[in-house]
Amino acid sequence: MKILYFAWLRQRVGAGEETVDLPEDVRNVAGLIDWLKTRGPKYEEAFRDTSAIRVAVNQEFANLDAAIATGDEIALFPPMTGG
Amino acid sequence: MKILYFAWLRQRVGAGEETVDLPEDVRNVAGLIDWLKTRGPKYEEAFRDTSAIRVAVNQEFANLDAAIATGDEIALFPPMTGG
Amino acid sequence: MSVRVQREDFDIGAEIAALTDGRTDIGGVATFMGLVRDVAGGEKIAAMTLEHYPGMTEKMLGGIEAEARARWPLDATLIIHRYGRLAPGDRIVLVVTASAHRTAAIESCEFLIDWLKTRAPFWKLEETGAGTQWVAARESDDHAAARWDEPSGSANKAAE
Amino acid sequence: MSVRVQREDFDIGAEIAALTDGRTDIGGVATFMGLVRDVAGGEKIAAMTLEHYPGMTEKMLGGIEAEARARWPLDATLIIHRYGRLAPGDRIVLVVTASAHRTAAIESCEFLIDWLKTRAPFWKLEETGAGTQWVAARESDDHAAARWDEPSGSANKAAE
Repeated sequence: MKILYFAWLRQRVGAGEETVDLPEDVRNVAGLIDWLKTRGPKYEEAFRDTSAIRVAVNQEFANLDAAIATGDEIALFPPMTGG
Repeated sequence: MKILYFAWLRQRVGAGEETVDLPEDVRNVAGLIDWLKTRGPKYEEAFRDTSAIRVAVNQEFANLDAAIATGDEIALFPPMTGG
Repeated sequence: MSVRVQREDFDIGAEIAALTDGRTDIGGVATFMGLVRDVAGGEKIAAMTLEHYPGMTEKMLGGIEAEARARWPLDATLIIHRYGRLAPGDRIVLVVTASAHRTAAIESCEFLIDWLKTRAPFWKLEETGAGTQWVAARESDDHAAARWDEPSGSANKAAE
Repeated sequence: MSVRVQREDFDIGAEIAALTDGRTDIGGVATFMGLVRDVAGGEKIAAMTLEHYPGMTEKMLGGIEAEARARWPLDATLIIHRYGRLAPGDRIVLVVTASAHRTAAIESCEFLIDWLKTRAPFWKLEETGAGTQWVAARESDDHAAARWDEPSGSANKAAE
């Protein structure tokens, strides 16, 4: 699964993009974030406050409970600030 | 006194500009128009309907009863139609 | 800041650049450019000729520009209006307003073009297949300009 | 009709000419160009960097452009938004809308720039004397964009 990070989330994670093997039991975005937080202190720090995080699944805005599957492109980022 | 004509008024009068010697008894725009109408059939035709005529005295909009004097620049024209 | 009534065409990119180049305080530039349409009042037109009153036109355009600058916080303004014979597709009028804030730029640009399209001191002679005809003032345009006269409404947002 | 998200600068005169040259059905072209200001939130900024989500940005900009074309009778539209590092005075965004009628051009241009300034998928990193800082979403801008969501109001004038 491809995951993209933008803005300060990208900086805190330390990468703009990564490809992960999704564990079987992760079915939605919230589950993905919980799993990412187990990957180290950087992730834990980056995803401490999920209210500050927005999500897109396959380039469409989605909620934390949106279902995800292998092959999806998941993007995690702070609220957009306009042009 | 300099008189300017624009648009169809200019076409009917047959001139865009003329300089006239104002008779003593002409004191306002309405009087000027009455006097112009005595100058021939072209003028009589052009000024038949004064409701269709707008006036500027020294480049400021004015009414038919606006006072005029030798040295003024009088412009007579149909309503402006915008740009 | 600048009003021009001219026969010549204008270069919109060069005009905007002249107003904004080297400035770092302008956040938004609103522009309206009017073109001659090939249809007027349902009829095909071949060309139109704009006549104006030199001297008075510049004075009136300068007056409305000053009013816009009094009503909105503007950093730069430009009005160019052409006269003479113009063909369909020709540029006829340009309004540019620049401000730190986009709302001021957009509203003042709309204010100026509403005024220009309805009250600018021009007379239009249209050429159609049936000959030439002087255009009469239009009612609907007067309404568009008149709304700016009202004491309340969107026109005063920037001042509130 | 056209959406571009690019690092490169743009030429506003050339872009408008490309939309209008040879056309005789367009009466008005409204344009809004945004520039980087040297002040943001009361603080001097030295530069700012716009980050975006390639692919999703174009999709969202295309969506709002399609909505504008559905709401107003437009003959041509163009949105250009830059990303990357920009200095004060740099051009950042361009919206061009063209219509037979000036009200449609102006209102749709305002609709698009309100959306772009508030909801376009960009993140801003500002550089000040105190370092760099990611900009947070602004409340007042959300109001400007939100008024277009209301069922009645000036946004629907053209459709009435």
